[in-house]
Amino acid sequence: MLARLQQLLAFAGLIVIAAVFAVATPTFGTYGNVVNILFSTVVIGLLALGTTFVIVTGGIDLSIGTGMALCAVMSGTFVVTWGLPWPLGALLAVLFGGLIGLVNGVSTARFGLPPFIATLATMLVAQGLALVVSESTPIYFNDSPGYLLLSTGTLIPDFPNAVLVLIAATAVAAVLLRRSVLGRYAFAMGSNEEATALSGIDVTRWKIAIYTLAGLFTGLAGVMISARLGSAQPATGAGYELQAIAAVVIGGTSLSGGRGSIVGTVIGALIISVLNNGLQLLSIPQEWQNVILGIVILIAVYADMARRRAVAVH
Amino acid sequence: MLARLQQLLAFAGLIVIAAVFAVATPTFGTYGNVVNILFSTVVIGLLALGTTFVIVTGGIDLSIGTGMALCAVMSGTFVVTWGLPWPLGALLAVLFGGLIGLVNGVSTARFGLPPFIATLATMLVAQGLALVVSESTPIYFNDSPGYLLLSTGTLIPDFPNAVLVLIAATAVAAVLLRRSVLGRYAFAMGSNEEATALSGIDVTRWKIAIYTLAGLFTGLAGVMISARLGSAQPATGAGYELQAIAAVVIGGTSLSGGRGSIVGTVIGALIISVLNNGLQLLSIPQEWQNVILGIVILIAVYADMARRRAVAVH
Amino acid sequence: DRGSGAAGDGPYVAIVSKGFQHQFWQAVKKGAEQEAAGAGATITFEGPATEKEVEAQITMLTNAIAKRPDAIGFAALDSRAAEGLLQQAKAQNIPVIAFDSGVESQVPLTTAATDNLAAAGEAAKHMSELIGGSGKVALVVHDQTSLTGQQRRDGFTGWMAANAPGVQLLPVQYGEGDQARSADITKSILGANPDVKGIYGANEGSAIGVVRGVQESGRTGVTIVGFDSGKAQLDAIRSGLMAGAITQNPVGMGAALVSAALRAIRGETLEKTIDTGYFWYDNTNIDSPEIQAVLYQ
Amino acid sequence: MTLLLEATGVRKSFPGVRALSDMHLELRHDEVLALVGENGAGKSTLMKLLTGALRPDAGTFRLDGEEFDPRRAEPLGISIIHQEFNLMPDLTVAQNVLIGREPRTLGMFIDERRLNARTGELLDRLGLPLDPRARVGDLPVARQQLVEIAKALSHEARVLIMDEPTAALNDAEVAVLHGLIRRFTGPRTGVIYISHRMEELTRVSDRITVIRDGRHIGTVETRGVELPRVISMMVGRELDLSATPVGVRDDRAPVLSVRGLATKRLLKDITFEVREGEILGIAGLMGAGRTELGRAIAGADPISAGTISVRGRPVRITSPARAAALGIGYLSEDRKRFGLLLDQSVAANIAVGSLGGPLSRAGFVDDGRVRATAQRYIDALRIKTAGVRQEARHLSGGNQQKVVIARWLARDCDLLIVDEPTRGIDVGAKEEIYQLLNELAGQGRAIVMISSELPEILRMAHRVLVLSGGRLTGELSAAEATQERIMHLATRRGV
Ligand SMILES: Nc1ncnc2c1ncn2[C@@H]1O[C@H](COP(=O)(O)OP(=O)(O)OP(=O)(O)O)[C@@H](O)[C@H]1O
Ligand SMILES: Nc1ncnc2c1ncn2[C@@H]1O[C@H](COP(=O)(O)OP(=O)(O)OP(=O)(O)O)[C@@H](O)[C@H]1O
Ligand SMILES: O[C@H]1[C@H](O)[C@@H](O)CO[C@H]1O
Ligand SMILES: [Mg+2]
Ligand SMILES: [Mg+2]
Repeated sequence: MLARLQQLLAFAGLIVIAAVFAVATPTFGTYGNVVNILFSTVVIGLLALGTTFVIVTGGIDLSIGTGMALCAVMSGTFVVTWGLPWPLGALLAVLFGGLIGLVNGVSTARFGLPPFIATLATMLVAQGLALVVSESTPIYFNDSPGYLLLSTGTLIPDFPNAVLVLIAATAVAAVLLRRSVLGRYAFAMGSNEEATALSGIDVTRWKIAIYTLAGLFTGLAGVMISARLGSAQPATGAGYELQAIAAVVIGGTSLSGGRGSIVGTVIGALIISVLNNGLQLLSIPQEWQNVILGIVILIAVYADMARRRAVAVH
Repeated sequence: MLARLQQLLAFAGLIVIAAVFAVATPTFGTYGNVVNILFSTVVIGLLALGTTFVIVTGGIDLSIGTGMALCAVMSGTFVVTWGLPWPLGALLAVLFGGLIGLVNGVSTARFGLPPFIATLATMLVAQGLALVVSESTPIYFNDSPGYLLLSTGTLIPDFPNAVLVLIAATAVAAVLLRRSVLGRYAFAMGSNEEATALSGIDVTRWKIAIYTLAGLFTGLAGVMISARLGSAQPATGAGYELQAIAAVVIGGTSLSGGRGSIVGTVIGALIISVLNNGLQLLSIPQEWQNVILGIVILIAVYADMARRRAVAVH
Repeated sequence: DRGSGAAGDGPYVAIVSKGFQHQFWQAVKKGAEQEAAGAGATITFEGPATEKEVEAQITMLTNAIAKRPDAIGFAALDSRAAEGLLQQAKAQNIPVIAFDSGVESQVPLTTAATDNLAAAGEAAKHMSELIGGSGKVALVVHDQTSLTGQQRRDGFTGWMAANAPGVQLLPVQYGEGDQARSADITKSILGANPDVKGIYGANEGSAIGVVRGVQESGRTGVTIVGFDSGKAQLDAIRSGLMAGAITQNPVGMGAALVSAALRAIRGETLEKTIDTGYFWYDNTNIDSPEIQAVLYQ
Repeated sequence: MTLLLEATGVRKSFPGVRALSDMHLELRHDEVLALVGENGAGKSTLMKLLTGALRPDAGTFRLDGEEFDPRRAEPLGISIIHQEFNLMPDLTVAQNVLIGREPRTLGMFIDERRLNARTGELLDRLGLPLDPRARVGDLPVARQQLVEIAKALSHEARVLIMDEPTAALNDAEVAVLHGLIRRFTGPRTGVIYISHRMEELTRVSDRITVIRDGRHIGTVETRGVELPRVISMMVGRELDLSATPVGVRDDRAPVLSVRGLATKRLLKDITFEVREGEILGIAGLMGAGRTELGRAIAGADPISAGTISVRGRPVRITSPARAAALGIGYLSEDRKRFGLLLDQSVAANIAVGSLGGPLSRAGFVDDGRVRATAQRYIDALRIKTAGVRQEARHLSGGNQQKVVIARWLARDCDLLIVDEPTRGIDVGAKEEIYQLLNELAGQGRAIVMISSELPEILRMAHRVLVLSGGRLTGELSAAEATQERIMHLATRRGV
């Protein structure tokens, strides 16, 4: 009961921010705008979901941004260049993301490289390969309208499929992190990797599995962004990793591992996109938008910490 | 003696890379090109030096990139807009960097915010303020030729002052990290912050001091980049933080704190700029440059780890 | 309602540009503001932090439409990515004016832009003339994925291929329009090719970076041809370090954009494209009023 | 008759240290084998080799006469409680105890209800007072030790290895544990039991194996053995166990006065004084609030009421740094979490508390003096280390404890609060530490000694305070204090 209440309170920061915007501009609260906000959260949200698992183990994944771009390019290659049916192409692109994750997992878990280095290297390689594979040109999905509908189609009227995908991915991630053995071992490793290993858990294998899982989310993000933009943009992606990690950390997941939640990550991602949206709607001069964004993030996280401390004492 | 040898071996990765380039292209080894490499290391190098201290405490500083841009803009404001003598303006800009660091330190140490969040917020705020203060226009130092000589002048013939500044800053950083009480506390905090506090050390105060110190390096980097470009560019800076952190980590400093060295950081920064330079000299198509960069970093770090393990066993 | 930023009763034009990485955009903004002020209109002017953030720009466009402006100005980072949104704007009867970098879409009523292929060809022509029609020439371009990057590269290389058989082009290098990075690249080019005769920088950041790189390497006698303006580039031309550059007409582009938008709001029919023009300038004509009008600091 | 477990010809070296040379060990069926030896003798190393946590340089291992690979120890039924806990602090008790054996549904999902229920049953059966849902990181060391015990006993083990399971426990819990051990041993099983508390050996073990400097010195039947003989086998010399504190005069000035102190969680109305030259013992059961009192005085936790005066002057101690500035030092009971800088050198660990003072000049560290100071304590406390540069992580548990004690001895405090100071320390070194504490008291320093080992309190303290349920339930002078009286007060419900 109390724990329930606490969970709800975690929304508080987000709610306050949203309330302020709703008062400041009537557009903010409209159905259309709420959908816009959710829509703009999809890609960062997907990346943040996957990387939550990695961060819970105490690792980090810098490759998700450019990895996403590479997956988008691969999707373009499969669907446009090779002419595979788009559902197959999209699936292969997601699996390709898993492959990127597998490489990260092997470098970290098997060869013992620090995750920062291992995934930084992958980040650079993916950035280069995206350009190589695409020959530095965007790949357009014009002839696969079905593919584009993955993002902008509306299975539910007035509700873009991309948001449905994010919701489904969130549900899957939440169940995996909280309820599955994989999630449990992610927490265990993040908490004390040596102890986990000594408890008979094959940490190498599980860590590889976790990075691979994160990679699948990267792949899905690659599909969703290319479906949204109607093209695979080989040069984009850098910078997304920082935003995604920020969402995770704003959501209360600890970079030193062992603590975290999917709900938190989603709230973190929403805080960022609500702020971006609201400030743009208010036509705040752009240079001030970042200033406000920074300050509000600071306050929101501080308030959340204070709240948790208060809850802990009682 | 053995420890000495080991230190020297740490250069091995760098040496191997350099040797390969020297064989591949005669230009690489020329005096002029070596100076070019050093020169292009200055800004990232300065940022990496400062952030080594922060990382040794187990923290991270994302604000150094845009913070540097803000310091450059402040330098422009002091020297060009206010018309202060350029040495004073430059000094104030460095101190302004210290102020940015102080804010980070207070958010982290005093208010207990995770360093990632605290410095991410500062990163955003600095990015915005740089545009606000400069009114989104570069500030040109044309009327302060002395300022420009800070970077491109040659107190030693054929040896740009910027490189001298980097060397001096390296020496100061090395002495501070290895020999000063501040450096020792940085290691202690990074090892076990609670234990350090319980040993009677005022970790709040020392941590603030360390972030402030890192900020001074950011300020110096801001001065040096604006002196090089002849102008303060308000919109640059983002992305530098990742490169600087990468240099630190490639140099063997642990992101979880407690271990690190200035020599390592310098080697890390040099590995990156040697690779960039060499690949460009060889006219490797640019999309492949990142691919190679990523793979070489992976190998270099892996080899370094294997070497250390080998040394540890004997 | 259109959001509180759009104060006043005159028409409101929401402009989404490619960012603020280059001064170029400040000049466009200035032109747009001047034109709007004269007509009693309001504008907002936004853009992503770097010219690679296609998705961020699409989100900005989404939010701009949500503000229900009277017209939209749009410089696309990707020529097709915004099609859905443009259709949406059309459905809501919001006229769209493209500028700087056009889109492959029927929606925009017109496009106010430079003919970048031709402009780059003009740069190549001057380069070839300046180096006497033979020798090694290097290109430092802002990126390989944006339309302007590609056109300024291809316009340049295309002209050379067709007209200057004696000119040998080195592999194109990309510096993200970042001055320091472009400077480092330039120095590497000079190191690897001591006999390089000319270097072309394809936009503001690239061109200034090339100047810095040549300066720092201490090399003389390298012919530099640039693009756009900005104080550093103007200084380099005045001092003779840079042979000359192509300038677009950013202030005019901003003004043309707003004026087209206002005409569209009034229901007038617009010409399909508005060529905002480009000019070659060097230290012989840099101070002429015609050129001064299109340069920015 | 085949042995249950046998190790022969075991060798293991670490950089700069030979931890085991030609070691052997024999465990019979249905027996508790005590393994004793000085800190750094190689006990934990041997156990880690037996369970595959470390790989030997040489050696054969047999279970029921059959050679086995220790990396398969767990499935073969060899279960271990590590000296340095191997728990996941962010997980709950149940999640820790059953890790790797979670009840599942659909093959990959964890049935949390059954997980908690099963752990609850186990804890009830073992009589351990733990909540399956409690987060392990929130528990004090003693309870974490109980979690380790529960975890080890949850396996269907044949061989149970306990590496200092009682170091953090007091007599009542030790008794519970010994009961569990007796229940566990049977014709198919056996226990290896490591402890530095010599008096326990006679109570729980059947035989005692002594190791010194990585070698097997001898194995004796416990029945009828004289402890001093075992001790001299351990240390290789005679020990003087007679150090007792010199008397303290009542007219000395109070260093610390505490009046009506309370904390949010537990402590209520605590009032007492410590004088110059006095060693004040604080006794109580697990959770009585001794640690909480120490931490509150040291500024590590906030107080909710009451006043603290140092040398008669009321002070507000808001942080350990503030306490240190007032001359108060606090040695935590949890060396790993609150004491050690694991990846720093022994020298850095010893010096860290003194860098602000005598070991630096103008903000720069005087490394010559740092090394000299470290060496002094390495000698005085017989810290077994490859050198001052050795990383603390590579020391044996007892030697790590000595390092954190040395940090406070080097710092020179007016009032030193030591919380379980001899946890995991061998008999010989305990004497050295008692000696040093006595010397400090002799120099007029005040010492508060929190300990769960009553013999230690009885021997060292001039005066004993007893806590129960967060309240002071009594005060005894050295003359009045006996084991029975202290236990009586410790179990009294505070009013
Ligand atoms: N990983 C390691 N690296 C280097 N030396 C080590 C390592 N582990 C143990 N040692 C050394 O091996 C020796 C034996 O250590 P071990 O932990 O087995 O002692 P112990 O008998 O368990 O002592 P204690 O009673 O203090 O727990 C010590 O000198 C210790 O410093
Ligand atoms: N059941 C508990 N749950 C959470 N924290 C506890 C609990 N018991 C004690 N603590 C915390 O652990 C520390 C030690 O507790 P306390 O002072 O009560 O124990 P103690 O008397 O020193 O006995 P022992 O150390 O044997 O447990 C204190 O900081 C206290 O806040
Ligand atoms: O015309 C613009 C381009 O579109 C932009 O990408 C760079 O700056 C100017 O040259
Ligand atoms: Mg041991
Ligand atoms: Mg205690």
